[in-house]
Amino acid sequence: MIKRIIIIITLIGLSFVLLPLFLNMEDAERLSELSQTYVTEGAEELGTANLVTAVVVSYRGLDTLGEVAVLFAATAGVTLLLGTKKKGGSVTDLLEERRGGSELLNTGAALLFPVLLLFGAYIFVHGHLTPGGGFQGGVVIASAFVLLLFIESDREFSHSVLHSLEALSGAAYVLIGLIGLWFAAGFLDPRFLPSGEIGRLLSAGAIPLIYSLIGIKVGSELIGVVDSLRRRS
Amino acid sequence: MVSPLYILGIGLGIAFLLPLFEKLGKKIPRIITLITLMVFTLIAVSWVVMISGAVDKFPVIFNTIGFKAPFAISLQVGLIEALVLVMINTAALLSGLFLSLRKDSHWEGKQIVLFLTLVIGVNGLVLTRDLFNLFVFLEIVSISMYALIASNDEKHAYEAGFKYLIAGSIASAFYLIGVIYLYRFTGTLFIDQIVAMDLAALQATHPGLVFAIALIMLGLLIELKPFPSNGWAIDAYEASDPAVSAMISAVGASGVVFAFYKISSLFPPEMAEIVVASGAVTFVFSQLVGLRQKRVRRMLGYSSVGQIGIIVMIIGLQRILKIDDAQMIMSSAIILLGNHIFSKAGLFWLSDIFDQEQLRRVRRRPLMIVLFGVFLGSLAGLPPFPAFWAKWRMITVLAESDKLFLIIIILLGSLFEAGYLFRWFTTLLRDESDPGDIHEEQIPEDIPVSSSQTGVVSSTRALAALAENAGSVVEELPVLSVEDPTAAEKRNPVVLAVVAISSVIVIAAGVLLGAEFLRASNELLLLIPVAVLTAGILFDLLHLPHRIHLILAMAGISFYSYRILMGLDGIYLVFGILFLTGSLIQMISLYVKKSLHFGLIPMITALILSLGNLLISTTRLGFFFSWEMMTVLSSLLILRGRKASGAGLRYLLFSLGGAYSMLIGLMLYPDFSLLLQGVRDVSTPPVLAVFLISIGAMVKMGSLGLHIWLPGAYAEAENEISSLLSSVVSKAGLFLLFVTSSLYLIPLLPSGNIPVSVLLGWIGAFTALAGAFFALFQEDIKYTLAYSSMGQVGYMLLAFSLMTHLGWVTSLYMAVTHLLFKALLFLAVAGVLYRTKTRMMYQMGGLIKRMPISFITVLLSIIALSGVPPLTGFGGKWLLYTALIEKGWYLQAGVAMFASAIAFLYLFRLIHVIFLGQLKDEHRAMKEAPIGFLIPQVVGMIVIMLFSMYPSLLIGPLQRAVTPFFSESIIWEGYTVFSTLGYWNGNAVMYVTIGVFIFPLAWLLLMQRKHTRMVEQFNIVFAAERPDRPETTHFGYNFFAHYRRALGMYLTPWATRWWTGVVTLTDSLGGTMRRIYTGNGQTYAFQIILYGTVLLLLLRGGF
Amino acid sequence: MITQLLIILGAALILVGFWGVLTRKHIVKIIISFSILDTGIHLIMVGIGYIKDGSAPIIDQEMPVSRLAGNVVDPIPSALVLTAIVIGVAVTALMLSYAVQLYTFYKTVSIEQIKELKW
Amino acid sequence: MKKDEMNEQIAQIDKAMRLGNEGLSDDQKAYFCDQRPERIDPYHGILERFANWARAESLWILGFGTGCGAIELRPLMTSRYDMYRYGIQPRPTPRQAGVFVIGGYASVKTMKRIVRSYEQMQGPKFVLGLGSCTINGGMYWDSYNTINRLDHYIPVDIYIAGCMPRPEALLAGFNRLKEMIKAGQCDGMNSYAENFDWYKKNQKQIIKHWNMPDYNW
Amino acid sequence: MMKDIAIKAGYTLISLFVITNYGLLLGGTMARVRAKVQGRIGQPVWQPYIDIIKNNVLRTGISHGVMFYLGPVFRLAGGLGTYLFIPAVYGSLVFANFAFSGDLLLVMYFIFFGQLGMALGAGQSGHPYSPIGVARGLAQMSAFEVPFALSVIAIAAQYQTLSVTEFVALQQGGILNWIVFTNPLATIAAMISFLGMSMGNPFSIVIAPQEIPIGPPTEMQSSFLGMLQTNRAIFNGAKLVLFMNLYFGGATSVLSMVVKTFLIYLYTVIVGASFPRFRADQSIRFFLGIPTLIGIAAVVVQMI
Repeated sequence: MIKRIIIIITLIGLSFVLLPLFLNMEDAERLSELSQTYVTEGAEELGTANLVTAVVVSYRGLDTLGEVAVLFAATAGVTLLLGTKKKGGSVTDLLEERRGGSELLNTGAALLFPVLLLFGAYIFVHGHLTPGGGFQGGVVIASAFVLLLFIESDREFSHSVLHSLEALSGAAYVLIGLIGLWFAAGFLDPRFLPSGEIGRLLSAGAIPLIYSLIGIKVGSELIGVVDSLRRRS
Repeated sequence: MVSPLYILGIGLGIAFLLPLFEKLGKKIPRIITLITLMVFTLIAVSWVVMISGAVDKFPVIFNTIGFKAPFAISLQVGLIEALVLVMINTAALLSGLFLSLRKDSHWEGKQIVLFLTLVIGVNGLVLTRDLFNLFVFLEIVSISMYALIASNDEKHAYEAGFKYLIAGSIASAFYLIGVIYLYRFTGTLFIDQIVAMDLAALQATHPGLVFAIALIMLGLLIELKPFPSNGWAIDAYEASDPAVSAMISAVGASGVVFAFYKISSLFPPEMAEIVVASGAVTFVFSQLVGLRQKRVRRMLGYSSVGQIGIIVMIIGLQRILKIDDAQMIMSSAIILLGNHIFSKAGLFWLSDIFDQEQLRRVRRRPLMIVLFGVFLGSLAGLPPFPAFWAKWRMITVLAESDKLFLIIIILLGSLFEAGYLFRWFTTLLRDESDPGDIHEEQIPEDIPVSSSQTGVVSSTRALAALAENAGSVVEELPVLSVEDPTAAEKRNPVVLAVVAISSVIVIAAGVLLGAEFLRASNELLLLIPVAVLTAGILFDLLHLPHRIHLILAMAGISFYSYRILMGLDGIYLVFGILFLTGSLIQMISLYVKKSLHFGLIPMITALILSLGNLLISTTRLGFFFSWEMMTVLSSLLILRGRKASGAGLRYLLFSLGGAYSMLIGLMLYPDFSLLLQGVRDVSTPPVLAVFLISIGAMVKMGSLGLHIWLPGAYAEAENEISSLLSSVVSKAGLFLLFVTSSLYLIPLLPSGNIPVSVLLGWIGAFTALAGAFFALFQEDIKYTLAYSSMGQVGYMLLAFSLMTHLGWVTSLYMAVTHLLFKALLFLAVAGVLYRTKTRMMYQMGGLIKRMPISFITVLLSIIALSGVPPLTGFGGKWLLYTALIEKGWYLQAGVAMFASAIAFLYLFRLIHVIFLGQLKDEHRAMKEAPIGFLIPQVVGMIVIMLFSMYPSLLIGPLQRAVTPFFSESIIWEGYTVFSTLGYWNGNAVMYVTIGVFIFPLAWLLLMQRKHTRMVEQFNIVFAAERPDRPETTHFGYNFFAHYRRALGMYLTPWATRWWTGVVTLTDSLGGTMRRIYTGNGQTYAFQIILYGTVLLLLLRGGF
Repeated sequence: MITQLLIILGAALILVGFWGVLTRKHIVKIIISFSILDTGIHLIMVGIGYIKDGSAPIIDQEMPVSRLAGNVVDPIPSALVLTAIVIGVAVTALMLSYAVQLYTFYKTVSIEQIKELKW
Repeated sequence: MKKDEMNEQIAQIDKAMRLGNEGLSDDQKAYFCDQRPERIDPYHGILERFANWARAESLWILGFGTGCGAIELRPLMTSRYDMYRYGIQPRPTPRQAGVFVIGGYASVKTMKRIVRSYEQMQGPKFVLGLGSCTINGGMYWDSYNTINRLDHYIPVDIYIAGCMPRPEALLAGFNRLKEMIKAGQCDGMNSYAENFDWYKKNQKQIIKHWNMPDYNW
Repeated sequence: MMKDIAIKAGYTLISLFVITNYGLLLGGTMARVRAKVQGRIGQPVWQPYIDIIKNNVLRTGISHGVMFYLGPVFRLAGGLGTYLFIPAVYGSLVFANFAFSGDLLLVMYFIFFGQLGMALGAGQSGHPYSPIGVARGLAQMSAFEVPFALSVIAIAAQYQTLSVTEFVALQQGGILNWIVFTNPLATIAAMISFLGMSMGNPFSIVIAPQEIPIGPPTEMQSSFLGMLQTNRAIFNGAKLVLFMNLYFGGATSVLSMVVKTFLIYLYTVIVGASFPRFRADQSIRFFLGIPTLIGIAAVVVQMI
């Protein structure tokens, strides 16, 4: 009980100290200088309709590369943690037996699976035009596979395919970055491809390409994560 | 110039592709990763080379995408980034090599991937200039670390990893909140742009600004494991694979440190102060807690945390200090960081090799010892390693800005750290027979002694808890009593080579830095001991024959002495002869040893050269460097003794404590360099400085209260080393006193005219008395001699503190003569021990017939030492009492006389119990000591006789050496020396003595020419019985039992108890402190949040 | 107004997250608390990016390039939050894996019983 | 060659001069001097007479009470008898004593001590047999544990008969001893050396456990 | 030059001859005095001469080794040296001895010379009682040195000299100039330690005749013992002369020397005859107690 009181006091103290951050935060009237520039010149410079994508993939492209790396490292970590040759033994024997999916689920999933795949692909291909992008698309694709797992929990995914997809798409992403460095203004510069007309699918230089690669990579990584967790449980 | 983007781009590309490479072959990823790391290193090196060619063109900003900085994320490469990256990538490369080369290496698959992402992340942390990008890289680093911890598939690793995750998540939450608000307030994420803004003005419009910065700071600070919210990190160090711990500690932490440095330019001053406080607290308390730690990896964890703490402190400081100072101190931070990276990694690796080979001791593994020594020494900040120079610079800067408290904090923490690190070292070095502590007084079974009679003055009894703990440091490692043959199979020299590279880097960096630091004052010569040591160790590793090595060393020292002594005069020349010639003669005795004694000659040589360097150093740095070198080398030499682990550790700690105390004193009194050059009365020093400097000197001299290291160190070291230490090295303290002499004239109390020297004088007098008393009751001959040295040095201190011409002449005279007698005694005793194989005096006896020359040596030296005319020792006593009475120090004179009477007692006991009395059966076939021992003895005896006959030979030059400081107080008329009180004619005394000796001798020869029968040892009247055994007939044990009965109760080892108390207190403080590390991840989380809250509250200035 | 609302909401979620982290014993609940905490932070980020009466910074018929300035929300926080979310997912995945492993070794999900390493 | 022969001869003589010390085990032999006692010629003429006078005027008694008669020695030190005025005084160690007063009967047990102490005194040394027991065993003549004739074991210079003799008799005995010394009649030391084997044989008959050297230097 | 040396040698011999005979006779006389105290007649005054002669003319002797042999030599050399470094009679060329070689400190430390040699000789005898005696003697010595040293320091401070000759010179001109009157505290301290120095009762544990038969010289006999006895006379004389010089105005003639030293010695004999014996630890504690305090008081008086 005392512990809780101390915790409460501490949290109150923390929020008290941080009150200047939380209170009196009115809506900003205008953009910051930086975003102002992005907003006013981003479309022109990069040819993306979705300015967030412009920021994500190009202006702050290094963040995104890092983000991909984070996810990649996390996937590697999950695989390392939940890999096959472990001392601790399985959790499965500690849990009650699992049942298979119900009829409703099975049918629904089978129906949804291709739709979801398509939808995911759509999202990342159109990342520069509409809300969404590589990550979102990748997640949708991964969720399609999760659905499959709901139906059949013992389903095996081909690891070599997953790994190859992940590795090749990642490497291709980096390669594109380097091409930007060599043939355009800088690392990850998508403008080595023509920027095209705003609003078209094939526009914004290499951004759609990058987002597609990210989508594939994220998708396969998330599938890998989910698969690893499933294998252990 | 290679773009840093290649590091990130290519690195990540390869990381992504590694799983594919693995399909080509198991080893391929390893090779590719190693090549990648090597490329990273080379790139970083190329930057350093380029930048150092054109410093003003840097730092260079590299943009991504092709937009200028605020619009796109940019990377910056400057000298500091390049240097840090060289260090980090080199360490990573070595780590990779270690991981792939070690026995049963399982370095494959995801581990390699995560290793690579970790390195890339750290590179990114160092390079990026964008706050949010920093966050991304921080997460890459963290996630890689979280996962790597788990690569050690043990339950504890998972536990630790999870706690690490919790802590890291909270930290990143703080950071993220901070970043977004900072963006809100400033409109940008580009650090340089924010720095360029007028933050104070911004603060006025946005009161939350400071908290946004604080949250960012906090996020990174928590990643840097501040005390006390760092239990999770220490768990991780302990539980993960040592090679991973090495990576986390060396590479991971370094990246975060650099990131912290980067954002530190945002800190307002009050925040910087909080950071300083946090770093200082972390440094001291981590080391304090480490003291109690017995599990090696955890101990290294505490050390890591502490090391990072001090760097954090510096980062805070550089925001507070003036710009020049800030740069200075930042350079020391970089040095410390590098030092930490390589040594800590090295230690973690070594601990892994230990596990692999199932080792417990390294006594027979020279290379291991060297590696351990290098890493521990560099962590502890001993010279010549980089950390020494860094700390020096830091302390200089702090002293200039009057931050005494921080200096004390730093030194205290360093002392703690040296304490536990070297406790580990001594435990590793310990011989199988070594009980850890100095061994207890032995009670013979055939002599009944009631328990009340023993142990009263046994200073070995209550000895420090430190040494006690030393026994258990490595108990948790696999036990392997003696290094068995199978252990040899487990050896893996390739891995050691990797570790060795790390140590070479550390040494090279240290030497280069030393050269850099010393070049300014033109004192490059001071680095000679380091060079000699390195070369010597190499010779030893290559098995150069002992005697050749010895001859080389002696030739080198002779040459050096010749060069040095030519340039000295006055007191310096006296000490020069004392240090160099005295040691050189004693080195002859090393000739007796036949086989290689690893490290012996290099260390002795370097020690002697360091002593010599004390004389020629002209600056504080040079002096302190040589002083520390001397300290370290002598403690390493002591550690060579078979049972010296406890003693060596105690010596090291006391010496370091003394040296640090002296250092603070020197810092408080910047005119020191002038003092060294003989200029007096420069300015009035603070009393504190005077005390601290004198404590430094008195520790070395083993003055009363600070002496408890002394008996063990002198006794447990090898014999030749005991001799060198007590006769030569202890005089270094005296030298320090002499060169700082003018300090001791200032008043003891602010009001009043009693100078500090009076206090020193009393300490000296009582040291003399206590030394004599302690020596009186020892059974162990080396303890007797050790305490005797303590007492004799006490006389010198007393004489020095007189601050008169005669006093100084006395002090120097005693220093020279004590060198002679004590060296002779130790050497003769060394010969005896060499033959008898025991140190207990009562186990010897009757050796006069077996070792007549040694007997004569001992006889001469004890006559001289006790001050009996006609030998030269009387001169010392005569000078001393005359000087004391002239000055009016009557009571001190009384104490000194009492001490000298007691000295007579133990000296008689020494000679009697060893050489007279009953010869033991086992010594019946014994021979005289080896010739190597005898030659220096004979030389010494001749010198003693010469000085006895012609005291002016010695007193004259000393008088001239002292004359520049005081007006003459003694005059010579022929052979007679006159003081204002009395006179002494050594020459006449000698002749009269010879005369009165010859007369009865002739008479006896005449009367006894008839039937005098030489009889054997049992032909004694024994109450009409016959003696049974020599052991029961020899009166040697508890020789002065009645004295003990009369005065034993006053001989309680107060000093020992006091220091034991101090150690126990410190220890239990550490023990209490570490209770906060409950092991519960949730508690750790709470600690972090509480810590953050408290810091924020502090920043806000309370509620 | 909306910013303030989002921030208050985010701060509340952060506190809830901290509360959960500090008081829940169940490891998975702690992980969920972290997710809540993250969500709170993300909310704040989004809130800070809000511009009065702004809409999404996407160019389409209603929002031609010329109208963009002043009428769209700040794209930077959106970009950042995107990254932050992904990182949060990564950390959560890792945490869950740890939870699984801890359970196999310690046979418990209570964080109070996983404290063999201490002092 | 010659030198070798000479050395050999010397070695032989040396060996002859050495005692067997059979009572000692081999490892103990080195503890003790194994030289045989030798006859030492007195000075000549006036020198010897002066020496004898000095010896007689400075009689130092070994204060070792071997038997019940020793009780009669104590009164001599008191004011009543005051032996000091005759130059007689007790010494605590045989090394410094010149006169050995055998205080009554010598038992088998004390015999060993008597022999040892006697041999450790420096010559010329004198033995004073106190009481009848030293002459013929006295009232203990047929005891299993006493010896009857002291001078079979060590040379005795003078006997004082009586059981016990009074202190006055002792003083008289001392005075008689003085006269004898002055006259050069007391040379027990040399006779012991000359008849060493005989004395030793007798002693060893009594002392069965002979755990000391044959001559206690 | 040679002539000077020859004259000096002659003077030395005379001086030694006088002190030896005086010492022996003093010993004999004091034995008589002691006997009188006990109601006896006592030994003849010349008995010491006879004893020494007898010991020297003994026919046999044994030696335990070189140090045993040299021990008595050291002892006697110590006695002779101590005496020779003290001016026995003030103003007398013959009895000035070798006082020019050193001052009081030399004398104080030269005392150790003989003691050390004797201790070594005794040690080599291999007899356990010898070192026991030595240990006691040394312990007692170290204890009585303290009040004596303090006393010497006090008078040195008072007169600002350490030269014995100077001390005597400064005490000339009337009995009230004697240090015993000018500095009674120092004198008391010194005279108490003199009791220890002369090793009579109550400080005679060193030679406890039955417990450890006579202590250090247990094994000494024949000429060795003779030499020790000679030394005892000379050394005694030397100490007496020293104390006389330091505290009782010295002597201007042989006669006054005889009278003064006789009285000083008489004092120790009377004390010795009246007290039983201290154990070693008791005497250590005794000397480090009251006498030391008196000595400190004497010094402190000089300091203020």
